[in-house]
Amino acid sequence: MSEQNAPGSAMALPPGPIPTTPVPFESSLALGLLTDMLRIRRLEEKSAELYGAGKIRGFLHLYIGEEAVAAGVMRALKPEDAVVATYREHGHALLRGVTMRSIMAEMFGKQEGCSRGRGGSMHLFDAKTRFFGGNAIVAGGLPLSVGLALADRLQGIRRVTACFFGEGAVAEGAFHESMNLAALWQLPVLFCCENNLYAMGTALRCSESQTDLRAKAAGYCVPAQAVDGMDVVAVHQATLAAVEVVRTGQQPYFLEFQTYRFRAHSMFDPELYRDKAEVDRWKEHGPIHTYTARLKAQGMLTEEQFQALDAQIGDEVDKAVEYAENGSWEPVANLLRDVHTPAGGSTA
Amino acid sequence: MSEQNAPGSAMALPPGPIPTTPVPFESSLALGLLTDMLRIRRLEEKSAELYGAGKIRGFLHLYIGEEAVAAGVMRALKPEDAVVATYREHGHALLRGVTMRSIMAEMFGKQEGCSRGRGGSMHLFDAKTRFFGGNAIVAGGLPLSVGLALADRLQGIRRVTACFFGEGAVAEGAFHESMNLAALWQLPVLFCCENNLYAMGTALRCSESQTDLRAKAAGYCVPAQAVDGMDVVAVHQATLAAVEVVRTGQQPYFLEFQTYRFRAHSMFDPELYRDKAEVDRWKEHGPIHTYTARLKAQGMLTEEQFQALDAQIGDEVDKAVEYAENGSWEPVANLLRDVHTPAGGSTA
Amino acid sequence: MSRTSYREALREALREALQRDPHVFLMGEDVGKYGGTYAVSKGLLEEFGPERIRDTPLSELAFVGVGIGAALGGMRPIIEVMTVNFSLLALDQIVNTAAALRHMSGGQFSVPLVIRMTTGAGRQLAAQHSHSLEGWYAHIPGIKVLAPATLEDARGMLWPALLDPDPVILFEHGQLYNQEGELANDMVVDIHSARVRREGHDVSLIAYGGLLGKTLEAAERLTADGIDAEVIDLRVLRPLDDATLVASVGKTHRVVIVDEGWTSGSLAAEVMARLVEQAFYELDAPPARVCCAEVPIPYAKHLEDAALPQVTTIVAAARAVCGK
Amino acid sequence: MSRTSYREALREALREALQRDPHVFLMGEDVGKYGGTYAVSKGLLEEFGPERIRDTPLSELAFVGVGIGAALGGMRPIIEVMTVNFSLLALDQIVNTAAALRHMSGGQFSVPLVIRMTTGAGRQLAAQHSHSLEGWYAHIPGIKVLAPATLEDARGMLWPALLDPDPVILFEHGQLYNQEGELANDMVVDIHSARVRREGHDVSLIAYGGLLGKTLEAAERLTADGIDAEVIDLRVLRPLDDATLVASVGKTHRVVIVDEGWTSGSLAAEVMARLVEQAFYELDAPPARVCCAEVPIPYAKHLEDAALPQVTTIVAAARAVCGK
Ligand SMILES: Cc1ncc(C[n+]2csc(CCOP(=O)(O)OP(=O)(O)O)c2C)c(N)n1
Ligand SMILES: Cc1ncc(C[n+]2csc(CCOP(=O)(O)OP(=O)(O)O)c2C)c(N)n1
Ligand SMILES: [Mg+2]
Ligand SMILES: [Mg+2]
Repeated sequence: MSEQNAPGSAMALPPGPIPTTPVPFESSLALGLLTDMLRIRRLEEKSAELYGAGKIRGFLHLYIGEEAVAAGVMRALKPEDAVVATYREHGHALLRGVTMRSIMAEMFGKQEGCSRGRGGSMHLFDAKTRFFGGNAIVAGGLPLSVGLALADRLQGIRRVTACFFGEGAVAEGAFHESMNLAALWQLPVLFCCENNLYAMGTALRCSESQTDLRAKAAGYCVPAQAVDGMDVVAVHQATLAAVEVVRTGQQPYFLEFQTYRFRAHSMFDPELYRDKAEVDRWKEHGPIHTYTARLKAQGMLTEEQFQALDAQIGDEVDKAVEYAENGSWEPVANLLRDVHTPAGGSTA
Repeated sequence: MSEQNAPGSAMALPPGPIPTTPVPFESSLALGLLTDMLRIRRLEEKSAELYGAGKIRGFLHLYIGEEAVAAGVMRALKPEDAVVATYREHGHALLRGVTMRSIMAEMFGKQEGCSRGRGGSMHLFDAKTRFFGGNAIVAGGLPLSVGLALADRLQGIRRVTACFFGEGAVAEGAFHESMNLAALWQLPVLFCCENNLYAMGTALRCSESQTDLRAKAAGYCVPAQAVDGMDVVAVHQATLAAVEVVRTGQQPYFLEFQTYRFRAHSMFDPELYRDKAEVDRWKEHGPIHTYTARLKAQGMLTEEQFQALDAQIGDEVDKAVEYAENGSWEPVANLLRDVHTPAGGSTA
Repeated sequence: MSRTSYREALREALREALQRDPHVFLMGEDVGKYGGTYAVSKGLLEEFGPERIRDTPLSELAFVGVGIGAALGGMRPIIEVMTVNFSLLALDQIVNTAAALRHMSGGQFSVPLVIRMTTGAGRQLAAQHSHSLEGWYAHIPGIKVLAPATLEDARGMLWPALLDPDPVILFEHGQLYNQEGELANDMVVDIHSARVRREGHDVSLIAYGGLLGKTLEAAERLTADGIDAEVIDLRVLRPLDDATLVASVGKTHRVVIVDEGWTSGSLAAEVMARLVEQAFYELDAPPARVCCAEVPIPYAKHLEDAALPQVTTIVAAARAVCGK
Repeated sequence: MSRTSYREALREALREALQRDPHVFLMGEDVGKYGGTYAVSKGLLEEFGPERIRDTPLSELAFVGVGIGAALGGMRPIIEVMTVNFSLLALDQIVNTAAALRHMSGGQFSVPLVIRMTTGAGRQLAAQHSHSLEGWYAHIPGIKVLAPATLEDARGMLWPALLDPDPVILFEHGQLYNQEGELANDMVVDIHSARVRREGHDVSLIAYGGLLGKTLEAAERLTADGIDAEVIDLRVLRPLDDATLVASVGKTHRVVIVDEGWTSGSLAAEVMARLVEQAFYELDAPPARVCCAEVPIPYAKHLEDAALPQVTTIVAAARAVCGK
């Protein structure tokens, strides 16, 4: 009891050994995954900087350290599938196909932003890529994803809805109710639990009596698998298999990605709840450098190529910032726009 | 899918064979359990009649068929323990020690009622016996019971809190959140799930993807057991064992009582969702007549004794009705009384 | 014209919507096999099957959220929440998602969702089944709130609500289901205006939902006092139709607002605020309101009656406002 | 007197309560190891231990309900709900249980529970973290609602709230936490009265919580227009202290109500309704209100600013009411 609530940090161990096996993907996929992760990383590093400079405001939740999850999952989905994410969704939005510049513009609050500056970091949306946000209510996206899958079922469309949420969300009633509905009605939802061990300052063992999250899925007869979320290869392979089950079986599936955020919960977090040593331990498993090492080891990537890629991404980031800087403020006269849908339908 | 939602009734089978083994209790307990069940039955039969006569109004949910659960559980608790129940709680209130006449007066809306006529059938309360209601929000009592147990823990009092709820409540987020908290903090809550197979017209297989409710408990590392809820002996024995674990181990426990309501959900229910044949099949397992038969078979009860007991209870019911009839209406001037606690504390 | 009940009118509206648009489906607790808690959807399961008349487990938060998701996915869901009290479990999805989504997505996603729920007291259901929280819903930008008080509106409001691209909440007062009367066969109603249900010159009585009937009755009784009351049915609780209200008060110069919500923070307060903002100099007397006493509704009938607006209390308030 | 911040004042109040009464404990998401989302409870875990500074999983409905149960069981829980938006998840327990329990049990069970939560906008947190729903809570019989706007109230309201035998909700505006000033060491505040924060004769400006500061600033600016404004801090949103409001309006004959809630159905509407009910003939001009625009709060700063009451809009409203 008091042990569970005791102050001090959990020395939570990384999920397994650092992967060193060859990357079993052909080159374009293998390098694509690297590109994906690196784009998130550089976008967010810049965002943190811009937050410090006051260009980005509100709450900013960085995904740094967890990039392998979004990268590995997103490439297992098809364009017609739907994605629902949380407030820690820059990476998901980006890899789903939202442009970096419209994400950056959104965080600047400019009307060129993907949500016209209405949403900010926590509310990225994109109708074109079926990216349904950007939800800042923990577990709030879960029912939504079940509903999207239900709409597909009722319309006879065979698509997948992927729903991302943190392990903290598992404690919410909405998680339980949503899992049950998806399972009861056998709807094609891919539940992607990003278990980064903490919900703000609350370690998993302080939020769940059963820390093996697959046991939750079992309570609803939903198949489940735990995956090393620091290894983009493992993530991608597990997701491909799970998506196959969801798509062809038209049923839910639960994936637990064991991962870690290297940065604070948000820009306001003093990180009192975990040791630097723990963070460092996890950083050894960093999804980008371990993956880069593997690609190099098997001769799929040279340092020069990496530098070129990184420079290219750096360029994309710079352009995004420039775009955001040059963006415009929506006229105040538009304040009430889009509270309701104008006659004649969407303005998007 | 469509199968799960198909109209027509579930031919849900009774939990096992009709028990015929000797009752392994000494006479006072054995007959006490019979008395308990019969008191509920007769009280409720009369209530149904009085509802028809317009004396009782609002929603009235009868427990008829399920009496073995309240009887078997209540005698496993101590006076200092706490009980939290639902809107189907006449039996629980009665066996917890609330007088039949104050229950009847409550249903009449008289100020002699256990809740001064404020609550009616769904909101029976009794501070003296630590009977915390009477909650008409499905699953609404679950967090309350965890809180009562937490209060005990924080005050160093070793008591048990028993919480009753239907299997329909298991689908609610409140169930999940409460189980998790009780398990996480290892609080002495006895979760008593009265699985009567239906939530209004919704069969368990239409409300839960996993119909083995013990799997839910497993999702929180809470020990669980399924019990034949039509057999008061099984209920009492299982509860004694579970209460022992809860009390000495200071931890939660989940009991699933498989039972059946013989009557409609409430007085408004046309019972479109189940066959008469199914009801009849369950009636063969009726907790009172099967138990009576066992007692008689082993010579612990004669038909004369049964008749005498029944007559005595009939008398108690008549007196309760008379008391309720003779009760008084709280003056309308008191309408706002007890919205807030008056200075100087409780008025009870 | 044909004879029908409020319940049947609602059912006809559901049937019509299900027939007209294959994207419409009804979802909620016991809407199917049980036939609907208040028997509104009785028979629809047999007619439209379990995919479109979808029974849900007890999980208000999720199934309202599922409705939002289904709306995003191209469907036109009608969600039934049994009772407004239970809708509190789903408020997060309604306020934080349904109402906000279009705006916070910069206009990309609309949520064409209809939520129906029973509201109100008067049936001795006590504190957890008797609230009137319409005023709360009417506070939320991004949604519309309807309160059908007549057979016409019970029959006619659903379809325009479904055509609306944004969330619409429909409140059915529990005491109206059995109300019977004649209904025109091809009537059409709007979902934006208040309606004068009785013309009068001396005082405006503004009511909605379950209390329209008592208010009309009060108006009849007031004739005995020589008071000719105008009765306005708000119908649409958000956005309020100020013009109709102001016009009436401009004529009568006196007003009583009747509302089953608790007095403090009631919708009646909002109506009063708008009238003093927009028609202050038209008022010949302070506006008055007749609301629910500030008490969780008690079970005992005489206490419940005392808590709720009644014909007598409406009459008394109108008399007072008219100085009689 | 000593220099402190609103945050520190709240923390001192918590510390004092935890020291004075062993039945007091604090429970909520990240109140312990994280140090509190807004750092209010920082250091308390080390001082009082994990049993009394209790981190909860993300489960607002249950942990508020657990608070109710613990209150019934003899404790004096203080529940922190991070943000008013998240409290929607717990409303069922608050409305259907905490507020109703004493009444529906016929006076047998009181629920001595204090719930604290952050409210309000102004920090670019967008639509799901910026609402002001104090007015909703102020609608519920059976609870009390407090809005500390000053260091004194931040420091002083908690203890009387804990002494109250019924549920009390305390709203802390997110923009106040960093507010600094001098605080008397032995001050005592009540939790039943509104307070005149600035005396004036020409117009009453009624505000509370996060907008008191802007309203006082507006009052200063109004002197340039020759308008001498009285500023009233509601402090207690339920029950409202009508006497203080009526007395002020009886003096100034003009009133502007400032409220961060959305206009329609705002607490401001209720204040306005009471004033016209009780002081209609004292009013020399229609009362006015300055509220939040009816929009889920947008992220972009210029839009958020435009949505919220500002010193300029308060000044403009006051001028208009004064005919200047
Ligand atoms: C319903 C609700 N409660 C509380 C919060 C505040 N909050 C924001 S993020 C967070 C932690 C969530 O943790 P987790 O689900 O593990 O996701 P992570 O942040 O680790 O990605 C909390 C408590 C919220 N946004 N919504
Ligand atoms: C939150 C909530 N939703 C819906 C209802 C309406 N309702 C009352 S009882 C009931 C069925 C509950 O079934 P179960 O939990 O199995 O208990 P049982 O009635 O079978 O004893 C429903 C849906 C309610 N009271 N509360
Ligand atoms: Mg996490
Ligand atoms: Mg049941």
